[in-house]
Amino acid sequence: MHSTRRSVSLIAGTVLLGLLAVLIAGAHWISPYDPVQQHAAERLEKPSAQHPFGTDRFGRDLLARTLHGGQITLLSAMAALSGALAIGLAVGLAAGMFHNSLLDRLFMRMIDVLLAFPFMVLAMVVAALFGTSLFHLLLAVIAVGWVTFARLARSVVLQARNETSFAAARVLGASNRTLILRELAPKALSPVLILATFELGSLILSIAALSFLGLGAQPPTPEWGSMLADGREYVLQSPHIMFGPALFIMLSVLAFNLIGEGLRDRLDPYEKPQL
Amino acid sequence: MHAASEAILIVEQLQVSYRSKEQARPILHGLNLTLHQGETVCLLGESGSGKSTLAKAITGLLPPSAQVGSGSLALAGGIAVDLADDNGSGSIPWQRIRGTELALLFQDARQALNPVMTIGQHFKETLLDHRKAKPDEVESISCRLLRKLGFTDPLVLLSSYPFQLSGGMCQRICLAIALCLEPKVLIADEPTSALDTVSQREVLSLIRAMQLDLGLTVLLITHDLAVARAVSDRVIVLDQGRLVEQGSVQRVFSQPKALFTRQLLAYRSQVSAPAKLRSTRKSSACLLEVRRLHKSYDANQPIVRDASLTLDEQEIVGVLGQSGCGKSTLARCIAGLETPNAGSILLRGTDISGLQGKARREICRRIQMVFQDARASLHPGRTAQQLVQEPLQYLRIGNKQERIALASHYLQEVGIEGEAQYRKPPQLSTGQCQRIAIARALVLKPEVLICDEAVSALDVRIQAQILKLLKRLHKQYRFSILMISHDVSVLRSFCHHIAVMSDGRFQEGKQASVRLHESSQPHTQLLLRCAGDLEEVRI
Amino acid sequence: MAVLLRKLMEALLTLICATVILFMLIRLAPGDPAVLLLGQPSEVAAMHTEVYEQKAAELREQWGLDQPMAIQYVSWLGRLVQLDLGTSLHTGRAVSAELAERLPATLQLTAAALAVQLLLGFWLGIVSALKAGTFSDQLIRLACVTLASTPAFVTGLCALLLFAVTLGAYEISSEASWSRLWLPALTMGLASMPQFARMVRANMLAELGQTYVLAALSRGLARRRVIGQASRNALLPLVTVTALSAATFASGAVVIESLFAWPGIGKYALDSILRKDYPVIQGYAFVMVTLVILIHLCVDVLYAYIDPRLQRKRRQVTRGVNEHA
Amino acid sequence: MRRSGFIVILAGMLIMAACSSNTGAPAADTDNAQAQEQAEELVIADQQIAASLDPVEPLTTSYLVSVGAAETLFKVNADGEVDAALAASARELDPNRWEITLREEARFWSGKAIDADAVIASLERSRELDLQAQPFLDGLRLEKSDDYTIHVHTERSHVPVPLNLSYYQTAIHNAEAEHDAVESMDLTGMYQVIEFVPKQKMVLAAYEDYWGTKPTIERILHEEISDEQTRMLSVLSGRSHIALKVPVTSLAQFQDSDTAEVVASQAANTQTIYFNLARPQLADERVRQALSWAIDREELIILAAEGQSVPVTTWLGSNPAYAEASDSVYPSFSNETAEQLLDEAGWQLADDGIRYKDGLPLSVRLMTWGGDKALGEALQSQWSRVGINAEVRHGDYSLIQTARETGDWDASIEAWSTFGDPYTLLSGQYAPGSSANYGGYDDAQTNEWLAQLAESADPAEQREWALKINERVAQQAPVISLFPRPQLTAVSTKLQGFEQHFRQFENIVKANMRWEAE
Repeated sequence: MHSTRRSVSLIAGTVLLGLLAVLIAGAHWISPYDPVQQHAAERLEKPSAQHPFGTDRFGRDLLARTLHGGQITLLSAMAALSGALAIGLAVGLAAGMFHNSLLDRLFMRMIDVLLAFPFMVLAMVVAALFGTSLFHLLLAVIAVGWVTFARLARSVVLQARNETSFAAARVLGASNRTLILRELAPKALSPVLILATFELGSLILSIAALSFLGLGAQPPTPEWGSMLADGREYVLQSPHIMFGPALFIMLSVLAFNLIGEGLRDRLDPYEKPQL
Repeated sequence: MHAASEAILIVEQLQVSYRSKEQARPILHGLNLTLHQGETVCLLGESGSGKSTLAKAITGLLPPSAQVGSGSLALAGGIAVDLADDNGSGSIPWQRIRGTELALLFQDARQALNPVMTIGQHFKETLLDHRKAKPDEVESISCRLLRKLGFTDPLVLLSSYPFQLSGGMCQRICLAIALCLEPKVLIADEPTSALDTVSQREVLSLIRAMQLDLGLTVLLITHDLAVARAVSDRVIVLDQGRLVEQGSVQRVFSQPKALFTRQLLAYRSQVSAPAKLRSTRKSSACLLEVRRLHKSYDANQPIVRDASLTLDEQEIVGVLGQSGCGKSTLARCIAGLETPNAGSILLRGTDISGLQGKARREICRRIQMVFQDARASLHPGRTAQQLVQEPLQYLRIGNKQERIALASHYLQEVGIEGEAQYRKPPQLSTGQCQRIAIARALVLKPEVLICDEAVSALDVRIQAQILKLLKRLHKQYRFSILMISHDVSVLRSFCHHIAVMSDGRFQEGKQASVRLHESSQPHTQLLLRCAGDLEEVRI
Repeated sequence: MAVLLRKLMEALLTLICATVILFMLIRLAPGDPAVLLLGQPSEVAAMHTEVYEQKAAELREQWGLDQPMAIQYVSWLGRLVQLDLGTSLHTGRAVSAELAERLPATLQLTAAALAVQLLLGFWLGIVSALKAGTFSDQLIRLACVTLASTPAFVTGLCALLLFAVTLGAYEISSEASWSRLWLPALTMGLASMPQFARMVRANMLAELGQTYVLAALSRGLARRRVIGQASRNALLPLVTVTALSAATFASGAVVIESLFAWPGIGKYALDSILRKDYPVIQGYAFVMVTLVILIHLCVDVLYAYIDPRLQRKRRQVTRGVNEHA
Repeated sequence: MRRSGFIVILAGMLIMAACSSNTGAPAADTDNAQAQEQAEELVIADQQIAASLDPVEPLTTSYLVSVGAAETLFKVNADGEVDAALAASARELDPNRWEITLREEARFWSGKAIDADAVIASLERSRELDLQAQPFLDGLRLEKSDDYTIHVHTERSHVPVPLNLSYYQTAIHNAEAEHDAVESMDLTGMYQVIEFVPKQKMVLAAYEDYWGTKPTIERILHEEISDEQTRMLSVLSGRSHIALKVPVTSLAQFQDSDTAEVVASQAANTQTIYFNLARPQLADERVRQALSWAIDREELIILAAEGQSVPVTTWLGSNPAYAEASDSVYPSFSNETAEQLLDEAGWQLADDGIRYKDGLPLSVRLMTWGGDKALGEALQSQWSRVGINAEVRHGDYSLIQTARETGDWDASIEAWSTFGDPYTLLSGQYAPGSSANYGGYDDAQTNEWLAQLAESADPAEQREWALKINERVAQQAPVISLFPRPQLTAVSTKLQGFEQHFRQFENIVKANMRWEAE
C-alpha cells in the first residue's frame, strides 16, 4: 500500500507532463490559428467554440498562443536548466573530487559570492547588460542557476568519497577520470536530477516573472510570462486572457514538482516507525 | 535454575511478515516464547533469522511495512495484548508497556541517543515523562544509577553529549536510562556487536550484574555464540523465523539437538580453533616494511603515531586492536588511500608512501585490499563479472576476451559459478559479496592483500567459509596477507604472527600467534583476557 | 575563536569578490549615467547641446566616470568603507538615507511573511511527514505543489481584486501601515511556504527513521514528546534556509511590493534598475550582499550554539569511567 | 499531533488577530474622524510623485505644479491660449523686449513678497540648476524695471516669453529658501505641503493666504502607486479619487463602475516613429514613405489605444492649433502604394513573404519602451503584411538611448509634445544636430524654412512656415506620425470639477474642485 501510494505523484506528474507535451507538440493540429496573425475584428473575444480560450487584444487565438508559447517557455526553461545543470555538475564534481584543493576553494568562493547576490537583481542586471531577449535572459538564468546544482553535487561527492566503494575503486587502480565518471557522477546525478525537476518548475516561474517585468521574450513571440503580463492589463474586463498561460504555467510546474516528489520518494524511501 | 519461578512474558503464535513490492515476505512463523522472572535468555540466530523483528514486534516498534499476522503478548502485571491489532490503530497502550514493563537496548547505542540532547536531558525526560521522579530528584537518581554502572564522575557525564562518548560508554548509558524506570524485562538487541572485545566484555558483565542485582529478566538477542555462552541461562536458537532449539546453556552447547545448532557450533570451533600453522621459513624475504609511520588529521589527535611493522613474503600477519586504535588508518595508508604525514612504507625496499597519479595506480597491482562491508564496496548496478573486470579495465590489462576469461577464472576460484556471475550485488548474499570482493582483489595478482576487518561483521558460518577460502587462496597464489581485526580468536586461528596496536602505535613487534599469550604487554593481556573470558568463562 | 576569525576572513574575502563583480556589472551595463540623468524626456525636445554636453561632462567628473575602472573601483570601495553609498542620480539624495527610509517597511513585510511561511510550513510539513503516505499527506502535498506552481503576481492580483475592490476590506495606498500588511504578507508567505513545508517534511521523515526515535518510543515516552524531539532536530538544518529566505524577502519581493504599492526596498530597487540609477543599484546590491554574507556568518556561529555536534573543540569525555565494573 | 497542529493554527490565528486588532482598534476609534476627513481629503494616485522638494530638481516641479503647490508666471488654458497666472499680465514692448507685471498681493508661503527681485532670483536659480529649464530661459535676460515689473530682453526677436514662462520648469520659488524639508521649502501655490515622504506620499493643505481663488477642498494626499493595475484598482475600490496615467486597456473596466469614470483626452503629443537614416534601407525615402503608407492608423488606434485617439499623419497634427495638418500627407492607408514604392525601390518580394534586395532582407527593428509594447506589436504585424521583416524590441528607455549613442538602431517610438513655440518645437525635431533629431535628418529645404520661421515676426506667417515644414518632413518621412497619445485619468464620481488638460502637469488640481453633494 505504501509503495503503490508513493508512486502516485510520479505517475500523476508523468501523465500530466505527457499530456502537456502532446498538447504543446501538437499545437498545429489542435488549434488551426496562427499564433502571431492579428485580426483586429476579433479582438478580446470571450471563450467560445471557435476560440476555446478566447482571443487577445490583437485578435489572436489564445489557445494557439498558449500552446505555441508552451514550446518556447518549456524549451527555453529546459535549455537554461540543462546549461545550469551541466555547469553545476561539472563544477560540483571537480570541486568535490579535488576537495580542499585550490580549484575547490576557487569554486566555493565563486559559489559563495554568487549566492550572496539576490537572484532577481542579478538576473535583471545581467539581462539589462546584454539587452532584453529570451536568449539573454536564459544566459542570466544559467549564470546564477548553476550554483545550486554545484553545491548539491559537491556535497554528494564529498559524501561519496567517504564511502567504501570509492576507496575500493581507488585501491583497484581507478584513475581520477574513472573515479569521477564511474563512481562519483552516477551518485551525484540522481539527487541533482531530482533537484533539477523542482528547479525546472521554479525556473518556469522565474522566466515568467522576468518576462512579466519585460525582460524576456520579445513580441510577437508567444511566451507564457509575457502573455500573462499582456493579459494583466485586461484583468477586469477580459480575465480569460490570463487563464490560458496561468493554467499552463501551473500545470507544467505542477507536473515537474509531482515528478520531483515522486522521484525523491523513490530515491530515498523513508521508513518511519508507527507513532 | 529459575525454571520454577513465574512466567513474566509470554509471546504466543507470533507471525510477522514484511511487505515489499506487492508480495509479503514472512519473517517469523508463529513463534512462541516464555520468559521467567529473573532469568537471562539468549535468542541466538544468524542475521535475517528474525530475531530483531521479534524484539520490535513485542515492543510495538515495527515499521509500517511490517505486518503482524497473529500473536499475543502477556505480561506479568496481567497485561495481555493482541499484537495483530497493532497496525497504527493505537489500540494498544504501548506507553504503559514500554519503558516500565519492557525496556529495549539497541545495537548502536550512540544512534539510540538524541544527538543534540545531553545525557542528563535524556534521564530527565524519561523520568519526568513517566512521573518516576520530581524534577529536583532527577539528578540524584541518574547519578546514583550511573555510579552503579561504574561511572565515577556522573556529573560530567550528565552534561555531555552522545558524540563525545565512546560506543561502549553510550551502551552503558542506554542501560542506565533503561534501568531508571525499573523495568521488569530488558530486551537487549545485539547490544555488543558494534563494540570491540573489551567494551563488549564490560557491557555484558554490567548487564549480568544488573540482572542479578535488580532481579531483572533479560532477553539477549545475539548472533555471537560466545556471547550467548558467556551470559545466558537459557538459549533459544532461531533459524529463518522458526524456533529450532531451546534449552539451558550447558545443554545446548554441549549436546546440541538441532542440526542447525550443531553446524553453528562446528563453524565456531573452526573459526577460533587454535592455530595449526607452520611457522614461516626464517629465510623468507621482507616484502613490506612500515617504518615509523605517522598520520593525523588534527595535529592534536594523531591517529597513527610512530608505527613500525614488517610483512614477509607469504606471511600472514594480524593487526589486533580495539576500535579507534588506528589500525584501519594504517591499512589505508599502506593501500595508498591516505598519505602519511611522516614515515615510510617500503615495498621490496622502495618507498611507496604518498605516491600520486600513475605511480600510485601501478602500486595497486601489487597491494590490494578487502573491506569490512563488502556489499558497500561493490557498485550495486554491476554484475559480478563486470565488478571483477573493473580493476583490469582501470589498469588496462588484456583485451576484452582476456578480461572476461580472467574474471571468470577468479570468480570460480572464490566459488561464484555459472549464473551467479551475472547477478548484481543486491541479488547476492553477504558472503557472496565478500567472495566477489576477494576475487576482485586477486585478479590483479597482488603481492600483498590487506583484509580490513574482512570477516568481522559476518555470521559465524560465513566467517568460517571466507577464512577457509582465504587460506586456500593464500596457499595457491602465495601472496602475503595483512589481517586487521579486533577479534583475537579469528586472528589467532588464521595468522602466523600478530601485532597488537593501541593508541596508534605497536607496543611491541609482531609475535608468533601461538605465543601471543606469553606477551608481557598489559594491553595485550587485557585483550586476551576479555576475549578469553568470553570464550571460556561465564560472566 | 580561531574558527570564528577564519569564518570572518572568509566572509570578508567573499564580500570583496562580490564588490568586484558588482562594480564590473554595473559599469558594463549600457547607458551613460550622466546622459541618463540629464536626458530624461521632458516636455520639449530642445536641449542646447553645448550646455548639455558641458553639464554632462561636469557630472561625469563629479561621479568620477571618466577615470579608469580600477581607480573608480578603489575610490568606490573607499567610500563604502566610510558607509557612503553614494548619491542617487534620480533624487540627488544619499542612497543610505533612501535605503534606511524603506528598510522598516521591508522588514515589517519580511517579518510577517516569514511568520506566515514558518508557521504554516512547519505545521503542514510536520503533519504531512507524520501522516506520510496517507490521504491527508497527499492532500497537503498537492496543495503545496499547486500553491508553489502559481505565480505570485497572479495570486496577488486576484487577492487585491477580491479584497480591495469586491469586498472593500483592503485599502490600496502607498503607506506601510499595519492594516495594509496582512494581504502582501499572506501572499508572500504563501508563495514561499510550500518549499519550506517540503523541506520540513523531508527532514522530519529522515529524523523519524533514526534509531533515537525508536529508542525514545521504546522508553515509553509520550508520542508528543518524541515528535517534539524529532521535529526539533528536523528543523535545525532549516535555520540556514530560513535565514536565506529572510534575506530574500529583505532584498525585496519586487513583484509583490510593486503590486501592493508597498514602499519597500524591492520596489525601490526595481525602479532604480529601470531608471539605471547606478549609485542606488550599487548601494542596494552592496547592502543586500553584505546582509546575505552576514546572515551566513551568523548562521554558522548560531549552529555552533544550537547544534552541540558542531562544537568541535569540546573534549571527548573519557574521565570518570571505571575500567571495570 | 492533532493537538499540536491545533496549537500552531491557534497561534497563527492569534498573531493574525493581534495584527488586525492592533490596527483594527485605532481604526475603529478614528473611523468617524476618518470618515469626515475622507470627505475632505482628496487622494490622488500617481505613477510617480516627487522625489524631493526642491523645484529645480528634475521632474519634481512637474508634480509640485500639478498638485497646486507651485505656480508659474503664466498658464496655458485648455484651449491652448496663454493666460496670466502668478504674473498679472505681459506685454510685448518690441520684438526683443517683453514687460511682465507681477501681482502685488501675491505672497510666498513664508509671507515674502513675490516682487521682481524674487521672481528674477527664482528664474535665475532655475536656469543655473535645472538643465531642463534651459530651453525656456535661454537667450532671455531678466531686468527689474520696478518692484513689480520685469523687463525681459530676448536675443531672438518675437520669442513667446509668456509661453516659455508657462512651462513647469520655470515655476516660481523663493530662491533664498533651502527647499530641503517641508518647513524650509517656500512656494506660492494654493496648496501648501505639510508632509512629505519621498517617492511615497505628499500631503498638502490649502494655503490660507493664497492670492487667487481659494480651493474648496482642504487637503490633498498625493501618493505614488507605480503599478498601473493597482492604481486603477485603488480608484475602483473608492480609496483614491484621481488616478493618473491610467492605461487605455483598463478603459472598459470603468464602464460598469459607479465609483469612478475615466476622463480621456488626447494630449498634444504625437506618437512618432523615428528612423535611423544612417541605415541603408532607411536612407531611401521611398522605403520610409512605404512604411508610412503601410500603416493602418485606424487599426493601430483600436489595437494599441482602445480607440481612444484619432489618426494624425503629420507631426504637428496633434496640436489643436494645427488640426488641419492632421492628415495632409498620407490621407489614407494604402498597402498598394506601399508595395508599389517598395517595388520601385528595388525590394522584391520573395517566397518567404519578405522583400529582398541584393540578397538582403528588408528588416526594421523597432524599439519600444514603457506602454508602447502593444503599439510596436501592432506595427510589426502591419509592416510584415507588405513584406517587411519587422522585429520589435521592448525594453527600458536607457536601451534606446544607448542604441542611439552607438548608432545601432533602426527605429524607435517616442512622443514629444507638439504644443509650444513652433520654432523651438520644429527645430528641436528637425534641425541637424538637435536633440530630438535622432535619425540625423538634414534637409536643405527644411533648414532654410526653419531659418525663415525663426526670423518671422507675424504669428500667421509663423504658422504658415510651420505648416510647410511640417508637411515637407511628413513627405520625406524621416519620422512617421501615428496618433496623439491618449491621456486617461480615472476620476471618482464623487469629485466634481476635474478638468482634462492636454498638458499633463496642468491637469490635476483646480481650485474649483469640490465634492459631489451627498
